Amino acid sequence: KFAEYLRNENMSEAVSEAFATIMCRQFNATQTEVSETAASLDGSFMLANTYLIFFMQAGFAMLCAGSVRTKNYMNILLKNVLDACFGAPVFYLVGYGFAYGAGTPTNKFIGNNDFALEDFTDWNVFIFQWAFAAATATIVSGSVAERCTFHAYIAYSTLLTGFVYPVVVHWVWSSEGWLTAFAKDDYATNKDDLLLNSGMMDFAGSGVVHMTGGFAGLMGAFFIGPRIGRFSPTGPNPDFQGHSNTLVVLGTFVLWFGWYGFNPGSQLTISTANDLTIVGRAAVTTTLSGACAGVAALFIAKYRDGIWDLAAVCNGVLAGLVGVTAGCAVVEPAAAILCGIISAFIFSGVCSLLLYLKIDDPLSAAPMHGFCGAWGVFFVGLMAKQQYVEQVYGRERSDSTPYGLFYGGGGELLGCQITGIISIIAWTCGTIGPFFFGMNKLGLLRVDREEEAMGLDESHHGGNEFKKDTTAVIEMKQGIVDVTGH
Amino acid sequence: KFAEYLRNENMSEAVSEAFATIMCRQFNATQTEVSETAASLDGSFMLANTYLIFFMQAGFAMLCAGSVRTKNYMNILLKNVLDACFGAPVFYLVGYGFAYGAGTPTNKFIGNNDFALEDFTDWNVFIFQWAFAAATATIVSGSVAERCTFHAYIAYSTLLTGFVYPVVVHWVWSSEGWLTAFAKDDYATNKDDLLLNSGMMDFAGSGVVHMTGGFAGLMGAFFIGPRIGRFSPTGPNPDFQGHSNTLVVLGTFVLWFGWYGFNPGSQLTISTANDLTIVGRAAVTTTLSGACAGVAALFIAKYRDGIWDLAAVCNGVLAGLVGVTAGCAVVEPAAAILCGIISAFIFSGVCSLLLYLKIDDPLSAAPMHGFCGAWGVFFVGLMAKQQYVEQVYGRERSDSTPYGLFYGGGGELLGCQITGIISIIAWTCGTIGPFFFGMNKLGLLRVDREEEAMGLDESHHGGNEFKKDTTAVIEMKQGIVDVTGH
Amino acid sequence: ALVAILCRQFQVSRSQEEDMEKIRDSVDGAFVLASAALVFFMQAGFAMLCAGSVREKNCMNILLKNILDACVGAVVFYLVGFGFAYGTGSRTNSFIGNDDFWLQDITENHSWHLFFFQWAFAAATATIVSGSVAERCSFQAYILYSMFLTGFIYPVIVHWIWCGEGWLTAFATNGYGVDKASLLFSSGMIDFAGSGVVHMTGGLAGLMGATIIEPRSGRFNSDGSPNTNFHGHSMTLVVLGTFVLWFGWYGFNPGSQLGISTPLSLLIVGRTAVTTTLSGASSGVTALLLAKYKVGTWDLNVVCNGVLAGLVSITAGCSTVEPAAAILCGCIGAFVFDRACDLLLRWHIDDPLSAAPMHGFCGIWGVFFVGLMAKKQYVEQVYDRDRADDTPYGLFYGGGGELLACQIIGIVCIAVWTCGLIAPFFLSLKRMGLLRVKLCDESVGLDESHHGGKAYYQDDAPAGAVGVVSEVLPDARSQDTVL
Repeated sequence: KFAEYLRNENMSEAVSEAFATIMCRQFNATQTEVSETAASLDGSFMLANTYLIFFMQAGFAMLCAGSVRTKNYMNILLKNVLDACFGAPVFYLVGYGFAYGAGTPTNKFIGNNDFALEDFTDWNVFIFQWAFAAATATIVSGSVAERCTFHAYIAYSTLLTGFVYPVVVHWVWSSEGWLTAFAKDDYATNKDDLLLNSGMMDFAGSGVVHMTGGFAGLMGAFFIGPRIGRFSPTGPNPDFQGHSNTLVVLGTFVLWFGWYGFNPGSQLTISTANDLTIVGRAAVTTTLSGACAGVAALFIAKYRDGIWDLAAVCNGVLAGLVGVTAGCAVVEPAAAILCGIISAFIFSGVCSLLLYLKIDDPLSAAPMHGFCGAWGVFFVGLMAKQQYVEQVYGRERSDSTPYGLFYGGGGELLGCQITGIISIIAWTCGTIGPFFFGMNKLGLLRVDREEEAMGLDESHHGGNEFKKDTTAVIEMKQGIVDVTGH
Repeated sequence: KFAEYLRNENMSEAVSEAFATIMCRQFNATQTEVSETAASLDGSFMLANTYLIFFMQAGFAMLCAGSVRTKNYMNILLKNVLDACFGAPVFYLVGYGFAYGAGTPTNKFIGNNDFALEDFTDWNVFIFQWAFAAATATIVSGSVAERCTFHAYIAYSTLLTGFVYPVVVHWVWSSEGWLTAFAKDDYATNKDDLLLNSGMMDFAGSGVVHMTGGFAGLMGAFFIGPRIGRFSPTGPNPDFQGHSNTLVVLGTFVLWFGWYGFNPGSQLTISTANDLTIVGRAAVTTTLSGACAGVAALFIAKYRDGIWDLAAVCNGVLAGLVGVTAGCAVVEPAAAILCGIISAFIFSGVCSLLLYLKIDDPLSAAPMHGFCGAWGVFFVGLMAKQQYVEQVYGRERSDSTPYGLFYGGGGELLGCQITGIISIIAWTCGTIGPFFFGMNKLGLLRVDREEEAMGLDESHHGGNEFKKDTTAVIEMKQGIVDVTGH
Repeated sequence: ALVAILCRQFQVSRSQEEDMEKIRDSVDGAFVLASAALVFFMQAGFAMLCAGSVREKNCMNILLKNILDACVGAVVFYLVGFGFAYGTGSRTNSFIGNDDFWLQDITENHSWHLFFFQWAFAAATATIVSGSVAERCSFQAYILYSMFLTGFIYPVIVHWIWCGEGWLTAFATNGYGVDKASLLFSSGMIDFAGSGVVHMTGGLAGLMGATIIEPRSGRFNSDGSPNTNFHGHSMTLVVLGTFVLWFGWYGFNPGSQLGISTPLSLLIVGRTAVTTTLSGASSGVTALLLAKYKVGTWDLNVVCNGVLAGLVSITAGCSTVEPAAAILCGCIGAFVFDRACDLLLRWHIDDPLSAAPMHGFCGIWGVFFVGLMAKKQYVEQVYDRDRADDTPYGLFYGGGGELLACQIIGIVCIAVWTCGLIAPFFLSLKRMGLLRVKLCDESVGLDESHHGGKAYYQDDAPAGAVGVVSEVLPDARSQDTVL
């Protein structure tokens, strides 16, 4: 460019050439340095978020352990640990390839490359995506807790992480997918490739992660049947409470903490001013939605049951966080508050509905992740703000991008969101449903009645976990030590 | 070199003009990118610290749960969850505006703009400040634990997060505040605006956060009165121990972890070499102060009670961390060690004093946060190192900046620190004190005697949290299950 | 005019580059600080793991030791440890550092954050030992060995391997081409994040401790078979500890690159995170299947230990092996852990936390594994040998035996140094009667005898009110007894 300019100005050929070379070298050096640093910053950001998302496994584990009865919680803890363990090799071998692999030719439905990370160097991206996949698998364990066999667990976990979830990811988050909102090159040139010129907007995965996990859990809970004695003829048996609210609270806080990797981290980059704004906004909306859902749940429970219910608040917080996950980057703070409050109502309503239908979901994973996830995706269609959509999905130079219905953005986005919701439900239920149905028919899905009554820890995991000090027991028998501490 | 080239070529004025324009455009573009990258780095740093500080909520929750008796800890857990939940909308609506809003004209006493984040895009800053506000509110719950009504809790939590705390923040951390050490433009030009040419230095909030929370807790504990049976005529009743030391340790570690966001993160930026030094130093001094306070507390307890006391060490660590919070960026490592050791003594002494005065503070929040916080602020007046003060508060080019008394920096800084301590105590006690007094007079502050004796979990939260397996209990009673698990 | 403009602009351009350099330093610094905080958080993981794995009557004791590892470690490492590890005085020393005590000169080189990072590692090393001597070690002995380990034994090993001056190091200070003759076998020992430096040191010190202090009373029956009543008191805490440790390992392993601001270091950091994950995960799965095959149960505790064994194993090689090799490393790590545990039981060495098998033996395996499977390209990237075509790498890839030899020498030297110092130390404590608590204190439990109480208190709340981790079943029984 310089060379041409200088040539026009009648500088001698050689001088202008040399001059341009020097100039360019100088600029390129600075430029390289700038872009390398920016890339490193982005990579560092993505990895930090990966770790936070991974830590959500600890949160899920504590939440699950606290929410099941004492006799089964080694079982659920083991499943939580293994979701991360099985998930890693499975996602490495096939999952990532199905999700993001872009072979030649590419495929709108499923990825077809990068299996076992061959010739692959985007390590950050892989590990980030694995953390999401592990989170999805974990959601299901809650729904079938206290009665699912270990074989069935291994099978569905592998199926979900290796196939069902990656396909949904490919649809929505890979720029090759048929539902995606990410235009391959540029919105203006590629917008016809997007569904209704818009595509489904699911920023951090209310649909992709939570609905997939939640509805898979719903299928599981439906086909496996309720726990023995859960529903008496007079209604649900109230004795099926979790054994430790402390663990529930710890799990909730750890999950909330991890959500700051999940939601703001889904922007993937932070090195431009635009990125930074989006990331910061996502953190704010995430906070406000979760917090307000917690408050709403507190008052719902107070109104309904007359008590200040701790477990309800924890579930409410999580429902609000699930709800805002799809829209965290494209809604205003006030809208996030609204989103959270309605999430709490949806969660509470669907829980009652499942009890009424006698579907036994010990962790309420289906209402929380499935239905609040669907609400979150739907909500984006209503309240996505034009300016924010343009920022997040790179549509600054287009004045025709669809956005939220309430802001007058037309129904295209809402149409995409609804299509997305239906497709994800259909796909998840259509693959995992028959699987659970078949396992059940084959008698592989559920443990024996005696084993279930005894507790899975005793029957499957070599004894109840809480081993005693032998001496302490003897002392207690002798009444020497007053165990109440008085 | 270039100059020679060009001179040789005898370029015309116009050409050189055009040429310069191109050059400038190019340079400016690079410059923008450089500063954007720096801004993103700072933003990413701030967000990561926000998450760590938020995670302190989990630490507080575990610490509180472990430190109260079994019959009340659903109650305290619920309050901890709600501190984050209520805090978010309240701080969003008014708190942030009172703290940092700079309207026209600005106000030295209270912020007057940015309510509900109108026309606001510094999302990172808001979420960072919210995490601090939530931490402040949480401190109080410990002091009034096991006997405060839920209504009173909601009221004081809202008052503290929405008004009392933000005003203190405005005084000390907003550059408009009357106590601030941050000169608006430049120290040299604006130093007369600062109190005693110095202003109060409270880097991460020993005063702003911890004293405010701690003294609010002291007021609460004073007006609400001790728990039933806490003080017998012969002295404090030793049966009021927390129910789980494991949770106390977990809480301590989580808090310590979170403190690495709290203290080093308060530098807000990291993108310059100066920032990086300050942040690194803050991490080191924080570590050393907390660690030495823990060791000191170990030996204090060993000397006093003859046992190696776990809870004392945990409290000692936290006291040391509170103590160094104000000075972490401006003191040397050796001074930090001193600060920590003295914090442990102060904590231990004030605890005994409160017991003597029959003020019942179950979590020792007042000694830890209130008094060690005050010590921390005071300590800066003694031991702030000149070079570090210049680095942290942007006073490199001034040789007249006040610093620590022991280094010969004059009494101005110490004067500011003492003014700050007195003002914060007066403000906090003067607003929260009458509030608690009034609530108490109205009978709204404390639960009924029967409810308290029964435990709040039973009376307010629908039953003790640790639900039993009904079946397991029955089986055990029948001797079917060998409790040793064999 | 043009000349002036140009000159000014070039100054701007240069200052842009300088700015960029500073921003890079800051990116690296922020990365190291975040990693260090994660590594510190591993203390919480260790604490929960230890607490869950000991019996309830000793819970407070082990928790206290875990906290003090961080506290005492900070003081000792500040005063002398960091100096022994990284201090380079006017005459450097290839055996031990000799400068930078109590951070006296640290202000000049902006390396506060490096001290912070190294302290977190030192604290982790000390913590490993507490597990091996748990439930019977006296508190005085604990404080003494903790200081000795953090202040001297560990820093010296760090100096050997991680300081550019050390005799075992793989880091050429002035470029590989210039310095390679000064490296052992032109290679040096590759221990990226410390399978050897941190884990072997801690694990073998623990092994010495467990051997010398002798088993807990009643641990082995009169016929020599292990007593099965010595289980930990809470699996929930074990799982929590495992997850927190795994989380912290993402600071430990990728963080050991100490920088992320160049494309190369970003690549290395990302790869390290992937191999760490795959090794830990596949080791967990292997351990699950191994226990199912051996005992017939799906054993939760074994899976947790398996995950940790896999993470320890990959720590040395995480940046220089391929993902597939990491899976292999983890699978074998689970076997190594299992065999070592059996062996210790057969020898009647009582290691309550299995710290020696996990950190000591899997650490050895990890260091050895690098000698086999370090990939040439990755070694060049990580150890800055891009311009050398003769750098030694893993034996299986045809890289010659030099690297493997260095690894083996490293293993032997670390083992000899650690055992040779800590064993006499423990022996003399034992001779003086300071090492172990009295038998009566031990059977009552250390919490009651040394720490003035119990870990968990119940009150007169309705039946079933117990701590989060306290036993539900016996509690109900106890209520019966009381009532």
